[in-house]
Amino acid sequence: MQHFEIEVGGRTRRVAVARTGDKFAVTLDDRTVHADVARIDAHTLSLVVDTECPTGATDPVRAAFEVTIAPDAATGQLIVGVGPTPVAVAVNGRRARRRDEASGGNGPQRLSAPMPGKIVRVLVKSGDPVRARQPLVVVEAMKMENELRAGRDGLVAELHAREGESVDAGALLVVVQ
Amino acid sequence: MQHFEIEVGGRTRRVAVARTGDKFAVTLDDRTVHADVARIDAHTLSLVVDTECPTGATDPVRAAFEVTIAPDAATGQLIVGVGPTPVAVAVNGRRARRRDEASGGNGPQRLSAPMPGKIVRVLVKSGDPVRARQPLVVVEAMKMENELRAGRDGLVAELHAREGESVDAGALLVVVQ
Amino acid sequence: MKKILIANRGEIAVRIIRACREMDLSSVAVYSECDRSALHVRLADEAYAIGPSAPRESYLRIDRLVDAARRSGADAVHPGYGFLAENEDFAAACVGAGLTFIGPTARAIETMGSKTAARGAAKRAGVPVVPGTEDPLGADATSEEIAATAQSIGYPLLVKAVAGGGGKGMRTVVDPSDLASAVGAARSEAATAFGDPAVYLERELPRPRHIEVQLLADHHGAVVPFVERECSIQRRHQKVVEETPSIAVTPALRAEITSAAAAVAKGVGYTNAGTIEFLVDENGRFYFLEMNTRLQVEHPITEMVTGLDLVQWQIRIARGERLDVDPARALTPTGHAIECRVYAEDPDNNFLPSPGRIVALRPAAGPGIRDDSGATAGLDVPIFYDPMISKLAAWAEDRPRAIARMRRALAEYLVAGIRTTVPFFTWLLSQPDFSAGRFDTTYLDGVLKAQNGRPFVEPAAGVEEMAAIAAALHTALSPARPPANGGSTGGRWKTEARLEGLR
Amino acid sequence: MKKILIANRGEIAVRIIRACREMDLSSVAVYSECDRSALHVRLADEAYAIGPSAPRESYLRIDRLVDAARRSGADAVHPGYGFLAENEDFAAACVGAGLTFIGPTARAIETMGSKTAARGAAKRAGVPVVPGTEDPLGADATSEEIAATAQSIGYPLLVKAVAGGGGKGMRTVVDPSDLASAVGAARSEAATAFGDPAVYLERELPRPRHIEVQLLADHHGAVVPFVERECSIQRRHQKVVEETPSIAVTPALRAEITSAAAAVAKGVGYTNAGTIEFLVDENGRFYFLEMNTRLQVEHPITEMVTGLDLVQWQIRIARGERLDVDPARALTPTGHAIECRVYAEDPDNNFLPSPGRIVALRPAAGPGIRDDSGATAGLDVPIFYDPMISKLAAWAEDRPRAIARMRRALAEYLVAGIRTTVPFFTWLLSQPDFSAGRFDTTYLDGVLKAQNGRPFVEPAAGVEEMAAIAAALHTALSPARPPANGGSTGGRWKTEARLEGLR
Repeated sequence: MQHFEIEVGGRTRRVAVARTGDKFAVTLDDRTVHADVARIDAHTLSLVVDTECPTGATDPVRAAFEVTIAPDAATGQLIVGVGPTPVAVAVNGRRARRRDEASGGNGPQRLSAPMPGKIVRVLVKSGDPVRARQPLVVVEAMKMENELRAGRDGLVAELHAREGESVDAGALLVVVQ
Repeated sequence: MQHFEIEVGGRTRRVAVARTGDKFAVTLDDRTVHADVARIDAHTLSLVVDTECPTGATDPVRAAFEVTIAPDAATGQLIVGVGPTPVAVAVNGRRARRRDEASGGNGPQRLSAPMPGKIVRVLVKSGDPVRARQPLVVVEAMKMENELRAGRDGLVAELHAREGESVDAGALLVVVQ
Repeated sequence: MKKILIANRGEIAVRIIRACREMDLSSVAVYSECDRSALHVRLADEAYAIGPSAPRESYLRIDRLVDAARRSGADAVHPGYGFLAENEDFAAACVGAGLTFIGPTARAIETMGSKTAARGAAKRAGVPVVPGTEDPLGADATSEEIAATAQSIGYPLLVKAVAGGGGKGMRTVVDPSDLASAVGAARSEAATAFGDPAVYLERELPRPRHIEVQLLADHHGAVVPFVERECSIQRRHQKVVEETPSIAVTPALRAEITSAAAAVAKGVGYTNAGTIEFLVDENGRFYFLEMNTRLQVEHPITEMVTGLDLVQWQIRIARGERLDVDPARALTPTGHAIECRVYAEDPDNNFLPSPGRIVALRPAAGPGIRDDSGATAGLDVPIFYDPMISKLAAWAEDRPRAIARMRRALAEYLVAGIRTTVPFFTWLLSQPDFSAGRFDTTYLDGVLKAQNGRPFVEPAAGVEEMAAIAAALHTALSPARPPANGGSTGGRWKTEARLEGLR
Repeated sequence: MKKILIANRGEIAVRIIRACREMDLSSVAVYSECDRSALHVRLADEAYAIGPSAPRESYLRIDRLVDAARRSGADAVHPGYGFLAENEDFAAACVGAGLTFIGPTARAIETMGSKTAARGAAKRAGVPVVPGTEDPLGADATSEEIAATAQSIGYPLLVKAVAGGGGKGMRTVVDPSDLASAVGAARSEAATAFGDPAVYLERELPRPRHIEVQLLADHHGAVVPFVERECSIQRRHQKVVEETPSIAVTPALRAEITSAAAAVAKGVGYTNAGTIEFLVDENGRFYFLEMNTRLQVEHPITEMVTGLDLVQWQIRIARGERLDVDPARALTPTGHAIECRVYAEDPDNNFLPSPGRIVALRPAAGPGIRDDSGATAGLDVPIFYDPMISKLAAWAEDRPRAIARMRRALAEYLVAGIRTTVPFFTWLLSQPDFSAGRFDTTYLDGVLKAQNGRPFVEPAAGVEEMAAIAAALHTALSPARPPANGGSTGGRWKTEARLEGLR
């Protein structure tokens, strides 16, 4: 049996995986499902999962899922695509470092350029108070103007973006404190 | 520089490959072309090849090819797909052992079941004279009746196929001598 | 109706899942052992294992299919085509288990499943049938009696299994002296293939075209025939290319043949989707051949020229809806559509099946192309089933453009790891006789015979050179397989080449 | 015409290659450094490198494109859309080099490329334009003069770049006191983006729909307008979803607006393909907005409802053929088509571009689906260009079924390694306002604002659990990445699981 801590949707779940014949028993918190797994390619799994009826009155439904799994370079998380829905998942604490920074929480927010591009507008000055989701900088890249926004309320502590300047991916642009 | 003997279309060609900057100079017999290669995946290459005008009067044409390359389990050859055309290629003597046997030439032809199936008809008897391309045995597999034919003129030296029998892939059915 | 169990596999299961999803219905897949990773299992909402890979232990097991329907809570079953689609016991078992069978009634399947009974139904509807015996030959008929019957029909003739299909249990007799042995062979083949040795005799028309009429019929008396499909391109009685409309069908013939098809269906109280196959002789006279009491493989081309969704209509009819299709629309094709059945077969080796792993696959796409497939890269083509991997269909304004578009699609269809019939189609679609529509059901077997094993696509010299160059580069750049008489600068050279040369 | 150089990349280059192949014309691709492995390079007959990845060093280099045409012996150039498609200097350079430019004349591009000149052309053709200034604001006009002009037009108004496009150099002014700064900002943005600071003023219609009319025009005087497309679903003036026909256009309005479009084109002697964009107000009155003198991104939906191949017609017109299209057919849609532009963007992160490697890709397929794409698994989405990876189009008998089909297609569209707008479209197409057709060009920006960063598809609890289960299984079964607090039975267990559990 293997144990994992899996963070998804803001909650950390304990997941245990055990083999049972040619299937797997997966225990999520205190509920166990039986999963039949087929690997389609390095990034795709086909799951057929017995989903018990809560009352046990009927046979379990054998739900079929095709899932894709790929690391998100920006955050270190796994992006699990369940049908058309991408779900960010952190396995054993491989947490969203950059996304964390971008999305507030505690500590200063360090806003970096997500892609190489050109700073077309700087919408704040050093020391300005900002609100969560307020646009701070506009970067032109991939033919689009892209607004980078504050992840939290605070003050502009550092401002490294200058209009007209070209920046590389990862370049620090603004720190909100 | 690397040298290869490549058999294709019944001819053996000497091919030399050398790097020239970020391209490759490929010499086929006595003609050299310059190929720019990009690997798309394990089985797919994109080639852009300078094809010289024979008189040298004009610039070389830069012909683009997408090719697939996969081994043929039955023959040990490589099947190179150039557009929709599959071309069987043997590199450095990795020749068509089974296909060779099946397609005549010298020595006895050992005709084996190409896939698991059921013998539905045996059309010859031991000792029968047969002509090249004459149907010998009919195997039902994949919902179809498949005729296995003689690869050369000769006599039925051995007959291991019996009507109604199930056979595995590779089972020896007939030897033509 | 909320949840449909699909008693099939491969592309047709995928096709039905798509219809379910568009209609907001749940889909339940079933799978045999070797199909666990198949696309229909991945795309369905639920999936149930029903046994080992051999069809008779899984996809032909009525008990397991009905049980999977019960376990999943499905309220309807779609049989697809093949397997149990034309098995009246399966239809009856579904109904007996309280499930809606998305197809005709068990009784209609049974009636039209017997070729002689179906011929009788056609005759009663006033539709000409190919001259032949009305009833199966008596099991105890003497050779003399059979010979006399044959004489009254005329030679050449066909001995055909009453329960036949797919060209099995069929023999052509040209010389009366071969009659007795042909009847014996056909009987034994029919007994093996269908469990029923009964055969009958039918005149063999000299150079017929295979023209068929798709029908829909609801439970309220409406029967709608569709513009014809031409399926004359056949290899050993198996359809290989289909198109609609037929180049050989005039508006007058279309009116006649579609009315005839509707009359046969009405006469037997037919419901849901079905297809009536006709032979059309050189003078444009048509003869009822048989009825297929299910969805056809080639239904997409009819959908493309009429814009109607046949699978959705099957479901709507099964749940009691009225068939409110404008009959004129169903009979009036917009443009032209062609389908090529891409098989995992080696056309240059007598069309032997080519099972194995598909290591790369990029189907054709873009304007006017529809690819109905159950194959993806990484999947094995199993040895247990029909080796069709894709139905590639092209639509365009007219026939020449549809052919040009199909040739474009074939040229960009990329598949590696197995042989397919793509090169054969490339060849076929460039034949002047095909372009001109000069063909009948004997055409393809004739050209295959004339081809006598020569490759369909003889690689041009340039293509062979390119293959040699590609093989050399691939080998030079592959880490796992150093060439036997390798390079002078050794391993480091290759690594560099990989890092720099290959971007 | 025998060989066409395609001065573009991505899906539109692939689209044009397909047209060439269907017409038996050779195709020549060009590529920048990062596009060496791109699909258009792999599918073309020839391919020429034209420089570094930045567009101004490759796809915008007229000299290199003309040189590649010369080297390849091409006799025509197709510009696609974007890049140099609406650059009169490029059209002129092609003609100057003896190449056929597959598009309008340099003069037509120039005339209609100036928004004020184009507005003048519309007025002369008797077509209403949005109230606004006839000429660009004088470079030396005083604030008072500009304010007076603005007052005569009325607020709210738009300051727009004369050379504008893609929402750049555009400012909305609601309050007259913001006018002067908006003019300044628009001028400076226009100067940067287009090299031309000229701006003009136009009234902002309150809740307009964006309706556009595709046209074809030959060199013999024929101008054929097509049934309208509705492109009101826009994010920051960029089209996101297009459909045809428009739910808001009555037959009477269609007749009027398409006649108006044809009149504008005739007035300027327009040839080849072009599109006239209109705004339609709440009372069904329409106003000329601008003309795009090229093929549109969204041309496939027009092809789907009319069956005509616009790219092939562009080529045929360019080589002098007569436009023998039945005008009634071009105006009469068969069914309904919708296109979703699938972008490599993260809809849940303010639609930020999501470049990177596509590690898995299986586009939607099957009935009624057309996927025009330049993306394949293994390719990187480059940072240098428009991040569109696919144009997913769905056709069906009617609008509700087209929406249902598109939702089905989105559900089966599989892509990993990058974020895409697929989840956003899944959300959008399930909005009651979208289904009802209750939208205008302000709709999407409004709902995006209301969404305020909340994810478009909030995973249901069951989906999050399934993601957790899948991540655990994936990690347990991946050899390369043993979990930090791994299993008790060690490595062998995992190997077995791989061998036996994963079939």
